[in-house]
Amino acid sequence: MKKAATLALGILTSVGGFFDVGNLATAAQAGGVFRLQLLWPLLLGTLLVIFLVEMSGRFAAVTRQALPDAIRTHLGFATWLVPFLVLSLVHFLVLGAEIGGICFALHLVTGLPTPVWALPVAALVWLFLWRASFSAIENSTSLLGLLTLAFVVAAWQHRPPTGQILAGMLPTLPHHDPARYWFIAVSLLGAVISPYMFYFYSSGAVEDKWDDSYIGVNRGVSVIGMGFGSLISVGAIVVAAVVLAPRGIQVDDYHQAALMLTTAFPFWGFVLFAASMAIACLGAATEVALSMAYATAQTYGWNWGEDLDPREDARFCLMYTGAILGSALLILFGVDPLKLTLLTMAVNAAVLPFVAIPFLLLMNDRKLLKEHRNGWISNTVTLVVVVLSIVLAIVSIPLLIQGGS
Amino acid sequence: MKTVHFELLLGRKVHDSEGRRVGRILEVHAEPEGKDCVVREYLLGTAALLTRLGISAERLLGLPVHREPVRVPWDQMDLSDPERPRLRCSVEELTRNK
Amino acid sequence: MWNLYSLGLRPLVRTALVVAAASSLACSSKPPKEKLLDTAQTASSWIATLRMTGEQWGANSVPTSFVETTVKAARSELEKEADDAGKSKAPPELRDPFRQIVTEAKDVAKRLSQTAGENDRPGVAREVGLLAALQERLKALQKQNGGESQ
Amino acid sequence: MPRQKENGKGIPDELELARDILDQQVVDREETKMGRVDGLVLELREGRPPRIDHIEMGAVVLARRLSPRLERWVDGWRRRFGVRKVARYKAPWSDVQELTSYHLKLDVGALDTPTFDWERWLRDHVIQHIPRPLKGNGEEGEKKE
Repeated sequence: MKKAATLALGILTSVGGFFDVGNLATAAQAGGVFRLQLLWPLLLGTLLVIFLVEMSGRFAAVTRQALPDAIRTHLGFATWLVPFLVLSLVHFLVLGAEIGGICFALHLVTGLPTPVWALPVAALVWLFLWRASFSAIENSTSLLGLLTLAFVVAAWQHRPPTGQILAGMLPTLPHHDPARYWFIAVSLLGAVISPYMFYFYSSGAVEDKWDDSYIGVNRGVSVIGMGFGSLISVGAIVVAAVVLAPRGIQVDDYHQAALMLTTAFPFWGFVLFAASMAIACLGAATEVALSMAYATAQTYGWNWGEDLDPREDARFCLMYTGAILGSALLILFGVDPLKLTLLTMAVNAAVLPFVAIPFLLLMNDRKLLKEHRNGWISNTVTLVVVVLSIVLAIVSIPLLIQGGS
Repeated sequence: MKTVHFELLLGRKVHDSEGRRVGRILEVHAEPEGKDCVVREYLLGTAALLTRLGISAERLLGLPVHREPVRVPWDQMDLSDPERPRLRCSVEELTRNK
Repeated sequence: MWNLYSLGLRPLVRTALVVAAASSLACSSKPPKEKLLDTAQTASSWIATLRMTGEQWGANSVPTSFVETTVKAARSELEKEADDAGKSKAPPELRDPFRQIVTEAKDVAKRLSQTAGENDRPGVAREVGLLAALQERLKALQKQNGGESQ
Repeated sequence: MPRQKENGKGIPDELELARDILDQQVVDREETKMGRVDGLVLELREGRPPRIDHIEMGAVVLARRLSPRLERWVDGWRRRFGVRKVARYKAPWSDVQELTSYHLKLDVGALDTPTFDWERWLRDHVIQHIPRPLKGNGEEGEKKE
């Protein structure tokens, strides 16, 4: 009974939790410029992320260890240090992008400039983490996150051309702007396979005290949850392709993306866009802030847990407090939220080797996982991620310089 | 009391009595003995790393690699200078004794 | 300090960085004309945005404050593009008409914001019409100069 | 869940120092997380195998693993601004109560050790001044909105 509830809740969590500012921004860009041609990186990313999320959950269930914890324990401090520092920096940027997303949504509704909202939003995110328990955070943002299904409904209402959707699912070479095409493709992948998700998911599994019996639940959550989340991204691409592209609008600024839902839902579309953006970003912001605190606390072995009284894990709480405040400063000082998001998503893709390689090593540890270690299918997929991520890391740096500008 | 920091020993290159390179110390095997925990042998070389990671190249990549780490019994390892660990014998003697 | 990277990953990382740096150098500079056509594409997208914003305001789908902030964002972008065009070494038959269109678009945008603020529906509809005309002119200009318009 | 049969003390019969002990999560009697095994000191004995003398914890120990210069730098920083009285917390091997694949349990109370100096300082100087959250009072009821 409890398992069924967990499964239902887990699916909700990933539906609401999967879609964040990165998915929104990259989908809007992809649809606006290349219509349905860039559906394939999304699908490829979804397939890979399903496997990786399933692995991080299985690992946590069998070993009672979250990923950062296990990486330091089993691969050693010196090996973990560089990925840890790089990923922390990336997560800092992601957090800034999510907070920027909430600020922009508030700007849409109120008309006040985006930077004005940086500190109030930071306070809101912090208060949420400070006062609520882990499950309260997870459940509330996920339920509200269902609002993002508006993109799927809008896509449906526009009756998109099925043939083109199917064609977009196969990789093709761009007809124009190759640098931009590959930049967006890489960003889409980076947005789907966000490294913070694995830390968050595995730490969450430890917080929820998963054990071997959760392996099945975990599989269901990863497949259905990530699949559903990806559906929302597909919806966003379709909407951008049908609404923005024919009008010649490409998304260089969130104001342009804000028009996406207005044709499907006259009057409500605008509010719906702002609300789903705010909620999706709020959910993701709490997850990223927690992930940063989890990773740091686990790296140094501090006491951690979102359900503990902050007096018992002062360092953990101050870690997310500092992260939220610091990244809100980016927005306060006027960094453009969309540019920050797109840059961050490409960087996300570039740092994937730091995520994928430890996965490959840990998931094959026979002493830790015994019969639950990876089979050849999971290993092949992880190897694909490793190779792909190394290629992406090499490719995305020049693309960052050219396509990003 | 003569002590050595294990975390600093890890990864050090070991030479044998004739000055030839044997490999890096990548794992140390120990056993509890009464109240104590004592070192039995030092594991050298990349294969020792795979032992430490609990995986085999065969499983991971499908390569038929069966390399065994170089095992040095505790009494054959000279740690009097922890920066330059040395064997008390040659590599050949080490493998012959097994 | 020894770690996993000592396994020979260091040369790999170095090669990767060199390849990345080389490939970014190799294809980073575009001729001025191409560059300006890229700028024109962005400008065209902003004019289209203004037009749709005006249309949606007319249909009661977006609030007046959104029109105002979008116009503000669009105007600062168009300003930047006019500047870029001014500095560009692209042929004058592309550069000069482009600057003209962008400058006009900026003025129309300003009036769009004003008329929406005054709740002047016919006024907004008129500006939307002007934006559509500007869009067509820009498209034609792009086509003449071998630019792509999607 | 220890991997092998135990010798009464909760320590497996076979150990690999790098894999099983170094970098392992350290918990106290109550299983409060108190840090990690940042260093491990062996005693070399004449004619007998080396034995584990104690484990070390502290930022300085970690810094030493990267470079001696970093160690001096961290230690200088600690002396000037640090809350911790001693740089290295040394726990003798005899304090180790249990060793599993996910933690190393010491027979101590975390709050009595220098590893909790920072935690205690932050609690008294920062956390105490911020209004208390709703959670964590042992009640589960208030979780959902």
